[in-house]
Amino acid sequence: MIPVKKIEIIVDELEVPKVLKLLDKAGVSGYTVIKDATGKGERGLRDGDELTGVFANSYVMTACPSESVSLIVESVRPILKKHGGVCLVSEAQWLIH
Amino acid sequence: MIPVKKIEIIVDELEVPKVLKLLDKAGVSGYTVIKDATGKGERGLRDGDELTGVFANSYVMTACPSESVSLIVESVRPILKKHGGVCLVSEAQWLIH
Amino acid sequence: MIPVKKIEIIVDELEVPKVLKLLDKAGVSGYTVIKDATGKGERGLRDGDELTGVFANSYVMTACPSESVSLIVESVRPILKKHGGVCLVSEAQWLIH
Amino acid sequence: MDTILIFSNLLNPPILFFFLGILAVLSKSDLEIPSPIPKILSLYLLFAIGFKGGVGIAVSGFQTQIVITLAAASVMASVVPLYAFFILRRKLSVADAAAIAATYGSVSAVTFITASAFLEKLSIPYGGYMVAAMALMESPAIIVAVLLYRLRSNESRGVSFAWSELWRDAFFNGSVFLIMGSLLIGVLSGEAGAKALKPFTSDIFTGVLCFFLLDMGIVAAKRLGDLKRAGVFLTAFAILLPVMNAAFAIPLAYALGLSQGDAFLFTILCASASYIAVPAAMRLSIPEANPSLYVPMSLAITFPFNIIAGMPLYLAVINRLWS
Amino acid sequence: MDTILIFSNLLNPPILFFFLGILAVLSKSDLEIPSPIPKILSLYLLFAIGFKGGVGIAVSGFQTQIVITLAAASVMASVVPLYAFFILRRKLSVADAAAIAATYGSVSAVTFITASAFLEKLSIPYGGYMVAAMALMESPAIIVAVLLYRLRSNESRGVSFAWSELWRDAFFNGSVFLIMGSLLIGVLSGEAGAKALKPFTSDIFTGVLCFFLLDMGIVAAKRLGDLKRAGVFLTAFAILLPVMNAAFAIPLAYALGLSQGDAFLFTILCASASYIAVPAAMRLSIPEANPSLYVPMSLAITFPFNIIAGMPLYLAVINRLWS
Amino acid sequence: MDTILIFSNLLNPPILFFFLGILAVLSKSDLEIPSPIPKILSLYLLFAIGFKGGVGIAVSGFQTQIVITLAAASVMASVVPLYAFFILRRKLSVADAAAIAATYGSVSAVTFITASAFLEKLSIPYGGYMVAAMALMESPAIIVAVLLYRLRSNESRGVSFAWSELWRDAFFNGSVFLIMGSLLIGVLSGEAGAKALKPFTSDIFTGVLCFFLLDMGIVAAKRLGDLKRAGVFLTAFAILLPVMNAAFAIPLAYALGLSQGDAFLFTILCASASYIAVPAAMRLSIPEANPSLYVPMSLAITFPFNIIAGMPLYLAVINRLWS
Ligand SMILES: Nc1ncnc2c1ncn2[C@@H]1O[C@H](COP(=O)(O)O)[C@@H](O)[C@H]1O
Ligand SMILES: Nc1ncnc2c1ncn2[C@@H]1O[C@H](COP(=O)(O)O)[C@@H](O)[C@H]1O
Ligand SMILES: Nc1ncnc2c1ncn2[C@@H]1O[C@H](COP(=O)(O)O)[C@@H](O)[C@H]1O
Ligand code: NA
Ligand code: NA
Ligand code: NA
Repeated sequence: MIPVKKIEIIVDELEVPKVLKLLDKAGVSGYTVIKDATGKGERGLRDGDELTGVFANSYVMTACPSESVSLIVESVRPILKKHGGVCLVSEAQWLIH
Repeated sequence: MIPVKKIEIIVDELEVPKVLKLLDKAGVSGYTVIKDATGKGERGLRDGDELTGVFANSYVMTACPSESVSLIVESVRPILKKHGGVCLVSEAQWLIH
Repeated sequence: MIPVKKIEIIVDELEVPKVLKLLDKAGVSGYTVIKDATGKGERGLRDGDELTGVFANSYVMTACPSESVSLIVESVRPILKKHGGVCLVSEAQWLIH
Repeated sequence: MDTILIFSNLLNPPILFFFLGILAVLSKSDLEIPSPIPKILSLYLLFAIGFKGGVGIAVSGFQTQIVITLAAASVMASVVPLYAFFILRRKLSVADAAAIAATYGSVSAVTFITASAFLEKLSIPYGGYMVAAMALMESPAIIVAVLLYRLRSNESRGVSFAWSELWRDAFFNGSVFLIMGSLLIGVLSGEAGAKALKPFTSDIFTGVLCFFLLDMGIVAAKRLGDLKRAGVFLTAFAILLPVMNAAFAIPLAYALGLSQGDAFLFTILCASASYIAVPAAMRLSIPEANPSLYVPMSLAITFPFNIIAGMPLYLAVINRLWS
Repeated sequence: MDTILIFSNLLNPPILFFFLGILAVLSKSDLEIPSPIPKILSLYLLFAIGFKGGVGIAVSGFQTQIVITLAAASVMASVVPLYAFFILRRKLSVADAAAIAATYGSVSAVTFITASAFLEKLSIPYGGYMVAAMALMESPAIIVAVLLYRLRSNESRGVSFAWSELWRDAFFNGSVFLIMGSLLIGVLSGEAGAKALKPFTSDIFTGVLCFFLLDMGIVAAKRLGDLKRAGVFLTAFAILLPVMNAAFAIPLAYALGLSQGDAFLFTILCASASYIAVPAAMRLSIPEANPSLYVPMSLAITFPFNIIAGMPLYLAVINRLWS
Repeated sequence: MDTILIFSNLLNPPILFFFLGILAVLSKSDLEIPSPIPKILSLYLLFAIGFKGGVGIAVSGFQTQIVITLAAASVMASVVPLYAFFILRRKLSVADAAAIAATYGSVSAVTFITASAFLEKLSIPYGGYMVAAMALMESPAIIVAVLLYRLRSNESRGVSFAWSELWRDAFFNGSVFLIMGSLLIGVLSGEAGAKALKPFTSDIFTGVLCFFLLDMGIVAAKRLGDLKRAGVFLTAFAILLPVMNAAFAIPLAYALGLSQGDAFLFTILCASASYIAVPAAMRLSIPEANPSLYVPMSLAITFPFNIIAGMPLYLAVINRLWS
């Protein structure tokens, strides 16, 4: 098991492709996406119950070495600024298989 | 980045509106919900494969300042007592955008 | 609130029943599953957009005492080795209700 | 005659698809209908059966026969949970007894739908208002069971309790609401509306039912394992209580002068057990009750028993009595 | 005549199901259509209406009338957001004014569909190319509104801006694309194709529409609360602007010599407000605009107003004028 | 004649919707069919085609012709993966060669369905038992490929291996199970059952197929990018192997005395490549194989090739040979 940083990003579904591209650029080894997260924040309720799911979020998670965190965080920041969303960073241990 | 507490609550889908109301009351800045979590716990298997999805859980997450934790945790406790569920609290860093 | 370890496993949907059996064997008190996680890793893109959802992951989470971690982690390892996937361990506080 | 009934029933595509679902689980096939498809199929069935029932009422007009039938339905739906509760109390906790009593006092829409498809296959007519009877029978048992639970249980003392929530859950839960609403719309829009909706509500109905029963088979078979926990007493109960209910319902229907088709549907309603509205209400009002008892009982025993053996049995008795 | 129109409309199953959805929320029923079912129902409706429109064009052939109608549609779709913007600017920020202007300049496919079902019920003919007019009217208002926003807003300065993305979102967003594509396929496959698809695109259409409007009712009722935030000005706007648009559209349709059915659909298009294509585009191009203003306005006021009061009103006026 | 075939095929709504799906991706439209809708559409298609096939058998009765056809189908499904494997081994690892061999030895239900819709459009009759042939051809290639892999690969040594799991996955995977089950139910319920289900299984079938092919187009176009990785060898293989398989299948069908319709379906089955059953089995039994090779090959090359160029080509040859 090696120590890693877990980065969790919650963002408008529509922005997910951009976020994933940034993660790829930052050289992460992988990521996981859970679509259909709903929520509430500065920009109000996003309960996705609109007829077309236009206002739904997605949850993106990546485990990466702590060196990559600032690069990722800085590249994601402008997206969060423009479209809202949340980015959390925490500690974890990764099981190397 | 500022340190926050991440509160994760897994609870019967039906109880989610109540939990969200409590979070709102506790003054959190936002929350995220992932519907359709299944699981197993004290009250047995909840695999949501019933015809009507009656026995499904939801996953609720909020990032909040550590001062709010005890207020939230105490207000959520009675719901968990009555209907089951899990509440976990952990550390994270929030990217301020 | 008692300190626990949070184990997160992201693995091919198909392998989830095996993982859950292992968790049961390891004597965890419960677990939560979120189906329909997509992602990218060593084995390439798994975006589940195939016609049949054949290439989708699931997210499995369990909170357990730190004593159980190594047992769980070791029993899950061979599955991750063969079919890919990720296992993260982190710290949390569990609200006892 | 009876053998013909049994065969005619067993070779009906919906029943066959139910078996196919069971077989899928037994043979460990990975066949499954992903959520939320089962839910939308069940909404469709409620929508269609409600609407068709309403059109039926609009066409036939209101008659005293209707009022009598609806009254009888309400009475049966309130009495069954009462006596079921006292039988169950011999072996079970108050919470479990109440929840199972609610299950058997309430009704199963899909059993009703399968039964009416059975009648249609045999060209036996029935009244559209039987749908109203069904909708009416969903809620009383829930109220009765919760009352019993609150009167008899120590656990429930002191816990705050929201009657308004119970009421809402009994009478305004999604399935009761949709069926009643569709029935009303059927009444209001009458034959003109029926014509526009017929391809959707009638023509493709059997096909959708097959799909839904395929899923019911899968879910029922998965629940079979839980039955070990239920034990012999509850397994026997899940077959004998429906038969007993039918044994009360048939003479009552006869005394009230129902037609054969109506009597059959009335009987199947009394004999059927809920697995949608009741679990939804119970987890709210009697959370102490164990769902891995009442759900598999109704889904994995009573439901298959009714649609496989019960339907031809009840109809054979009715045919004898009425002829 | 007019009373008959109103009743004929109100007793139409789709409208009744819309009310049922509203009622479900008001009575706190837990009835809901789980996602992604509403999305697939809406894709179905776009698919069916597009295809039928295309077949209509294939059958009637291309005529100058079509070109004139499509030109008028494009003009209205570009002019409405302009004058709407300047009305709205009196009270609102540039971003909100632009987003609401786009909402009312663009169109609602479901309003159009409900209107054409209304015509069919009254046996009033209309041209298949009206579907093309609808598809054509979805995008211009988005472009106009974003232009206005970029010219007038300080916030938008300096922010990098992808015209290609806006273009794509205006003309290639899922719903515009599907309806245009299905229309084209309808034209190409003509009557032979229509025959093979009729049970799917026509026969079950009304039923699916009922289901979708049930969900629209639920969603609209949930949004009603947001209207407090909108205030009197925007609430009045959400009713008066459609009427105003209709008041421009009817004489224009008359001057251009459209048939009664076509004029009615043209009017309802001008009067309708988007709640699918526009929100999707706005959150991308004008993210500062507040969706809890423009979404409930179009969904919870304008849509019900149009299908309940607007349709019989506009048709009554057209009937007078044309006769 | 051949040009007519090609045009008649290209203007068929299902094929046109496949193109529309591709176009949606190329034009960067955000059109998508949200999961799990594609899965339920594919379950519907399997259900309907299986049931109709079963009814076809019930109507025609069992004949020696059927036995011969099914035997030929099984043989082809076992031989194709063998020779495909040895061709592929020249360039690929054992795991990849085995997985691709399984892909091309097995069949594509949607190709079959599109082909039978094509026959119906041209009023060419075919036997219901061809559905049984299709179901029978899904599994053998999986078994053969896994055997080859285990005999030839070093990687697989020592790894514990569950034959029962492979068996189950080959013969009881969801799609094989549903099609076989529906076929059986079709046989059992015969014409009476067929009448009740016709609106669901036949009337709306083409419409659902259009929707599904729209999604296939979207998914196939998204996979096009992966083909760079596949390279020239595999791209050529994905077109030439189907043609080769057809070149074996047509004379065989002729020798066995199949009718033109049956021969055509037999040919398209041999030429088609799996993208549902095989990937599901491979990720279990040969997890080392790279899905971004075998999935896009079958989905983005072979499938479109077969339904666009292959179908008219094979039919033209058959028409010549039989006349
Ligand atoms: N404090 C929070 N905790 C958890 N999730 C949040 C929080 N704030 C915002 N979110 C999520 O991020 C999304 C966008 O947030 P915002 O940009 O603040 O509107 C919301 O819809 C929520 O899903
Ligand atoms: N130890 C655990 N780890 C993760 N999730 C749990 C755990 N225990 C319970 N859960 C989740 O919480 C739900 C309700 O738990 P319970 O009240 O214990 O039945 C379960 O269905 C699980 O989804
Ligand atoms: N660094 C990572 N962070 C988060 N999720 C990951 C990461 N690497 C892999 N995954 C997830 O685990 C799945 C299987 O990973 P792999 O075995 O590396 O292909 C991927 O599809 C992702 O969903
Ligand atoms: Na009952
Ligand atoms: Na408009
Ligand atoms: Na093949």
